[in-house]
Amino acid sequence: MSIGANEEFRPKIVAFCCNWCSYAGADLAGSSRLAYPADVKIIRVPCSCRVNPMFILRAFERGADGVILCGCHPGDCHYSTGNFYARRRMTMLFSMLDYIGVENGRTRVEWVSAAEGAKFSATMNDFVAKVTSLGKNVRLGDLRCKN
Amino acid sequence: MQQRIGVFVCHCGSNIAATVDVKKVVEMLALEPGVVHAEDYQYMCSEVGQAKIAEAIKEKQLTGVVVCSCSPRMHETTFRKCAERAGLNPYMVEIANIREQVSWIHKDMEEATQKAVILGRAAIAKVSLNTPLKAGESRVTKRALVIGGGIAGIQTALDIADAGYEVDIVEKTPSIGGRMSQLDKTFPTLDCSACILTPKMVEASANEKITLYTYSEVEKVSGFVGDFTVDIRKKARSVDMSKCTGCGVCQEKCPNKKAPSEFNRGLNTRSAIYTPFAQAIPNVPVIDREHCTKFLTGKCGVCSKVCQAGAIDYEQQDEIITEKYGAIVVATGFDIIKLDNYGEYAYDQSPDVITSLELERIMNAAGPTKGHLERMSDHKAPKNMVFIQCVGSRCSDGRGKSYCSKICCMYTAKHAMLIRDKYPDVNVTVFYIDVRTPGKNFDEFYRRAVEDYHVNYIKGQVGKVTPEADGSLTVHGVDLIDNKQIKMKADMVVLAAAIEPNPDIRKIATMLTASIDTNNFLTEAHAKLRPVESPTAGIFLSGVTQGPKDIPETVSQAGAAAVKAIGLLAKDKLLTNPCTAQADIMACNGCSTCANVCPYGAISYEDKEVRGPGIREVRRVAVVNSALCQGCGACTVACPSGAMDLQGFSNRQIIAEVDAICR
Amino acid sequence: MYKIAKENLSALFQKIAGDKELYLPVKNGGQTNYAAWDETVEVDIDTLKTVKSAKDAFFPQFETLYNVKREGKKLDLQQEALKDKDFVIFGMKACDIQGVKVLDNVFLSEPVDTYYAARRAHGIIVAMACHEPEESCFCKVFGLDAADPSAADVATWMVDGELYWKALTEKGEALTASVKDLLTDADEAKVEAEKAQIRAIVEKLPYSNLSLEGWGGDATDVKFKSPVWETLYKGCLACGTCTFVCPTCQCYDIKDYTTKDGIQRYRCWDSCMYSDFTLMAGGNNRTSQLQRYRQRFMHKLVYYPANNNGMYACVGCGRCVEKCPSSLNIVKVIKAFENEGGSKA
Amino acid sequence: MQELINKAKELLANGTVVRVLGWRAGDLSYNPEPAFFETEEDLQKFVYDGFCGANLSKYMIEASKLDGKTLVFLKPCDTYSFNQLIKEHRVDREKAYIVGVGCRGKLDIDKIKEQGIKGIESVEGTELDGPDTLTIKTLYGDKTCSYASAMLGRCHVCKGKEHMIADEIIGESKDTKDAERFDAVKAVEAMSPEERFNFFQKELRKCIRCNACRNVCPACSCRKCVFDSNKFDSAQKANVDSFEEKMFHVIRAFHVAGRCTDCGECSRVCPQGIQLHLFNRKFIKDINEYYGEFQAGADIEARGPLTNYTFDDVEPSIVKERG
Amino acid sequence: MTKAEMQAEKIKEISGTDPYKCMKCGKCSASCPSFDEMDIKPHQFVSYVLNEDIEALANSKSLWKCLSCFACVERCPRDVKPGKIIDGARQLVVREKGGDYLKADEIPELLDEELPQQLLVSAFRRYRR
Repeated sequence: MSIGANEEFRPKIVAFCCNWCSYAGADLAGSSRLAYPADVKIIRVPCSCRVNPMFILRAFERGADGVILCGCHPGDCHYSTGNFYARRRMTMLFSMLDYIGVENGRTRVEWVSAAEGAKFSATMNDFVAKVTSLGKNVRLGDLRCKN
Repeated sequence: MQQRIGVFVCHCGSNIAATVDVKKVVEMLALEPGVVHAEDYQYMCSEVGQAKIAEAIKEKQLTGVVVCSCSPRMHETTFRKCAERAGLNPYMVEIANIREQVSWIHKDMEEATQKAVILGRAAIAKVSLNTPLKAGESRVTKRALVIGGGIAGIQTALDIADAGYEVDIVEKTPSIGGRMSQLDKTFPTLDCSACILTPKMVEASANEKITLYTYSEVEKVSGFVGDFTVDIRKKARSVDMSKCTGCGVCQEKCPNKKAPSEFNRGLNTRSAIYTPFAQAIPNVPVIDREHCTKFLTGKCGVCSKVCQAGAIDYEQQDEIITEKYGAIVVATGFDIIKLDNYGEYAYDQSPDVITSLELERIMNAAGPTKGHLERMSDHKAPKNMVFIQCVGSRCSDGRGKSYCSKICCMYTAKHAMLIRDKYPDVNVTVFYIDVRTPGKNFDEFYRRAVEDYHVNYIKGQVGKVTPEADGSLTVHGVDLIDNKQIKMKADMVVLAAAIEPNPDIRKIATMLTASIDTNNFLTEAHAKLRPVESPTAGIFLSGVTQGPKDIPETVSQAGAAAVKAIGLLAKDKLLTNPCTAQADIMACNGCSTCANVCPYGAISYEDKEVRGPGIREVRRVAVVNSALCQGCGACTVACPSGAMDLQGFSNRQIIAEVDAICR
Repeated sequence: MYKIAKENLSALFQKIAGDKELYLPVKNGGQTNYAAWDETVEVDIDTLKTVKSAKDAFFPQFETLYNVKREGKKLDLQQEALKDKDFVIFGMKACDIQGVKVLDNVFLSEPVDTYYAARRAHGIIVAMACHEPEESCFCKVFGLDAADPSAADVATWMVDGELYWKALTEKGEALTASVKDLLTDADEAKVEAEKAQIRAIVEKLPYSNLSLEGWGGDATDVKFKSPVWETLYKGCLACGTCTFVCPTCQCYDIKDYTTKDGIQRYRCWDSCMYSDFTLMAGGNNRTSQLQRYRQRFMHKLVYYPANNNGMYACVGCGRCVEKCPSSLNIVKVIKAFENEGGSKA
Repeated sequence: MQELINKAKELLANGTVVRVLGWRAGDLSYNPEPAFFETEEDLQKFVYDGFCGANLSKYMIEASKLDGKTLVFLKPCDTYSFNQLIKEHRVDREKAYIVGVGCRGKLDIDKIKEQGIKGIESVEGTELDGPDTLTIKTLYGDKTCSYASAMLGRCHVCKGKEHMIADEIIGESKDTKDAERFDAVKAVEAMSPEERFNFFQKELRKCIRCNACRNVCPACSCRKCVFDSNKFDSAQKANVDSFEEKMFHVIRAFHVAGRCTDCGECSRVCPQGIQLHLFNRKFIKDINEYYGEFQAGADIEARGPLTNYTFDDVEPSIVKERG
Repeated sequence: MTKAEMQAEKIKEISGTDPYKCMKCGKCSASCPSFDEMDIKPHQFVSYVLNEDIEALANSKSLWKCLSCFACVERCPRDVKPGKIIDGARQLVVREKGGDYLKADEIPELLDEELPQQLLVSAFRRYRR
């Protein structure tokens, strides 16, 4: 299935959401009918600490234009400490991607609790706008996935 | 083997179907590799809908099911059970959330339909890599261990025993009772501590479900929730507990009475054979071998000679008892901090500068002064007393503790009031930073001290205390309200020293793999929602071991910990979460990185024989205890070689979802 | 014989590149490697040895074999087109050309590797003599003449700021004809002097007298079983540097890459130093680094000559001598067996 | 050097160790190789000079599996790696007798060749107590260069002359630091994103995926690297697309982040001269800035920065904020 | 940034302290030997910096009454160190006044070996005019 005749750039966004807070936050955004662009596709993971940098690079390899990771607020992790590790890992990874010249607006971490449907929606709207303004991701993808 | 996947798209009435072209989704997903069946229905979660799934599973021999419907948080369990009833492993079901994430937030039908297809593809990609998982079972030993025999431990043990379960208390000192037994009166009601504690101690000792191991310590813990094995070291008491009648003659006759009394905080001495206090339980003395003449020189043996029951046994050895438990409650309590870092208060220089806990002993009728308020230096009655608050609490300079010790404001008000009541001619001054009294009847209590007893509360700190040649003390303080410096004479100074967790807790936490914070308080599984559980399954927290608490709070938390333990012991078996981490021993480096990030202590290392093409060696590899693992996945990312993977959310499954979404 | 001034070379390259692809040594980030020519590249024909050999021109490090596209449940196979356009590779040394001969024996014998054969058919080799041979060179040991790269289509010499040019084959003549207006006639005296000078240096190179006695196709048993390997391999880190810089290593792996809507089947160089080299479902046939290390040198010095009329699969380029992170290399292997005493035990 | 040989002989003779891990003299004056010696006779070929740059710590992983103790010679910077390997249970302290050897900076033959020196027949003055100037005999005449100008890049940001672990120390060491460790990283950071992208694109394009950086790295000691396994569908043998170079080097740097001691072996061995330390040092710099100074391998007990946290850690948005 | 803000920042920078950490316990004032002679009391230094009223601090008597005994620095439970703050304020004044320091070669003459170094440094700041 191909996207209609719409020529304007629509980014591909992968959102990793932890099961306990952020995925529930996304559900709340849904049940509250708080819209955000369809460009965002959510992958459910048990905890933000489950997200391997390999997954994020994989998403970019396969043509994602932005990747966002959402987890419980620090201190509220269902598993106590998971998001603390995730925070350090992502800080390091994002810093490195920025360093090799990948636009830092293409990566983001946001803490969204189960009660923050509005924040989830606002975050996604903002992130999509940011990535859209950056345009197509040409610096970190594999040409073979683009044919 | 290629999966045979069935796709079921739910209309959810018009909730989904109004914005998503459900037929189109079915048509598109039917083209995906591995999909052998695709259909839609009004309400997949209804009985009819579930019957459709069950029927397809049987007729088309489905090996995987994708339901495109509402959030998995809503009906994942429903569809998993449905699959299980139809003979498919419940973990072969994946949900594509096309309601909360699609129909409810998008308006454009084409766009929504397209996103629904993509989410469906991701679920199909994931389910293609799913493997049947089975929840494990583990046995529950119906016995609890309580570490610490203070009021927290006693209350927890009583509550657990009351529910009909065996419970053992391990107490390091010769008697249960803990910190509370040292207190004179308790706020805010001013009833006598011993009067309310002693009955609880007696009850604990009399309860046939409760076994007391006093003068004992936990030596080793292995196992996991429901099935802990614990070694308890019963230190040699040198007195045969079965023979001793508790008559007390030995203590009276003991010629060596020079040992500092722990119970009286070193304010006086005790005999080498002793019970810490008169109401001790068990009422069986121990010989302090470090002070006993018999043990030091080999000559004496007076106690043995005077003991009618022949209970004295100089040959007694430490004994290791191994016992199995289903649940462990930690109630190791607190001590006050050492004041070495606070030279300015002259605690080490003057015997008349004391801690509040020492004041408790001085005020107590069974204490070193028989309850008379007097200076420890010259036994004269004081005329002026100064209390200094926050000594070592709320300090972020590294000398003390950064937290508020919580109980000091109230006990200082209590002390001030009791002194003014009994000795109205004594002037009492309290230097405070803030007075914190959030509790039932707490502020009223504090105000009574000011309004009825005219205790002089000064907002400001004391900079230093100088012992004078005449035996008095000069207190250099400040009154921040009047903005003036205060230099006053005092006969006694009482320091509200910060409390800190029992120093043994580090060792104990390590044995239990219970996490501990930078202040050595045990960490809760969740600060708000699971305050009496450790993140390590089967470990519960009672009393100050979790954070500063007064007695009523301690008792309520002790009860709560007991209820959590009872809830665990009431089960015969524990179903374990099958979505746990697994180590591939072929790729494991044995480097311990994963264990360092595991919040549950679920990863251990074993020397295992590893066999593979060209490999046959014994090496250190990670082993996950699936009864402990909660499936967060922290280890999977910490592992550089990818040897650690998470069942149900495996690396390849997540990557397949990423690929499908980015396609 | 013709010649062209060094400063006119870019005109020459431009001319060649006008109707053919041109590959030549290019400096990038401080390292010189063969790359396609265009106006922007920094040509570097002074550096004696490129990091990688010229092997890529005929047997690239990776190449697509075919694509499979999926549409619904249908699959469509698309063969990758073979090389069908002439290209020039400029600046190859005698050793590199000998390397291509080694590859020829592998890829052009039945069954012919069509991808390789197409490149070979369309490739025109313009060789350069080695102006200043270095201490790691030992091509003389394999009977090569660094001063006279005669196995090329065109041979060239750089003498006193002028490139001397001599066509050796029909292909070479054709190429010469196409650039003739840039060349001027020259006599061979200076080239002969250059050759003599190069040969004199070669005589002085530390490895030039390396003896291959005891090696060759008949040595399998003796060499394979020798205990020398047991100490020799220990410094080896099992990286693939030696294989990837080597002009004769020809092992490859075939892999699939999952594209957006199908797979791309490609082949890429493999290294016998790698633990997953020739990994099969049932495991590996060489499970220790000792075995893998031995394999590489046995292949170069024993197995290959056994199957190719005594031709060694080493050309003495010395790249492994320079690049091995542990300073292990084929020379040390040969010498270790020399020291072993009787090579024909 | 003789002192080292004597020590090795003594320890072999008295049975303290059964083998010696050191460097064997090469057939050129600049290519000694890491080697094991088991007899006094073997030790005739033992060498220790300026070209003995190889960090022997990694070889101790295999040596730890063998029976008996191994005498290993470690330079001050190698001892950090050894400590880190102890921490990760990859080497057995009990199986090692560590002699800390002196170091005055190690030499890089490419640094000499970069000065236009070709056809090298011998390099003199490389020994530990040698002069400040190297004398190089070549086929094209004799040359000289200063010792410092021929040093490996890593030696210019020397971590110091202290051995972190050793049973005994033989020989004087010298702190050869004459440049700031993070200057190169800062220079890249100062570029615009486009410049950074182009810079790394150019550097990484040189990568031939020989895995020398990985295989020499004491931190990259996985039994099965993710890039050799299919655990993440990530097995690669060639950089078919420029993405794969980035993937490999970013992930490799990430996997050793907080564990990399900055020993500089990766940059030393890269046949294409890629400045690989720019990756690892970037992480070290970030870690120091965000989580406090940390030197991997300095303290066995210290918790690694990526297996640790504080409540108040910086947020990943710091990357954007710092601009 | 206004001048007051800059001055406040400068003091924070010179003193290396964070006035926000103060919990207003007053232990500094309780410890201060010059308390009675000061118009602005040590515990108030913090709020003057927080309120960016550096003018008042700079013109206060306290500036020159502080003995730099550092009792408050030693005892402050929150690491706020009023003594360092006032020292910072003093330096600010000194730097603004410009020059007029002792010459380096005059110093050895004046040195008493028994003198604590800290006092010496503080004394330089106080007595040069």
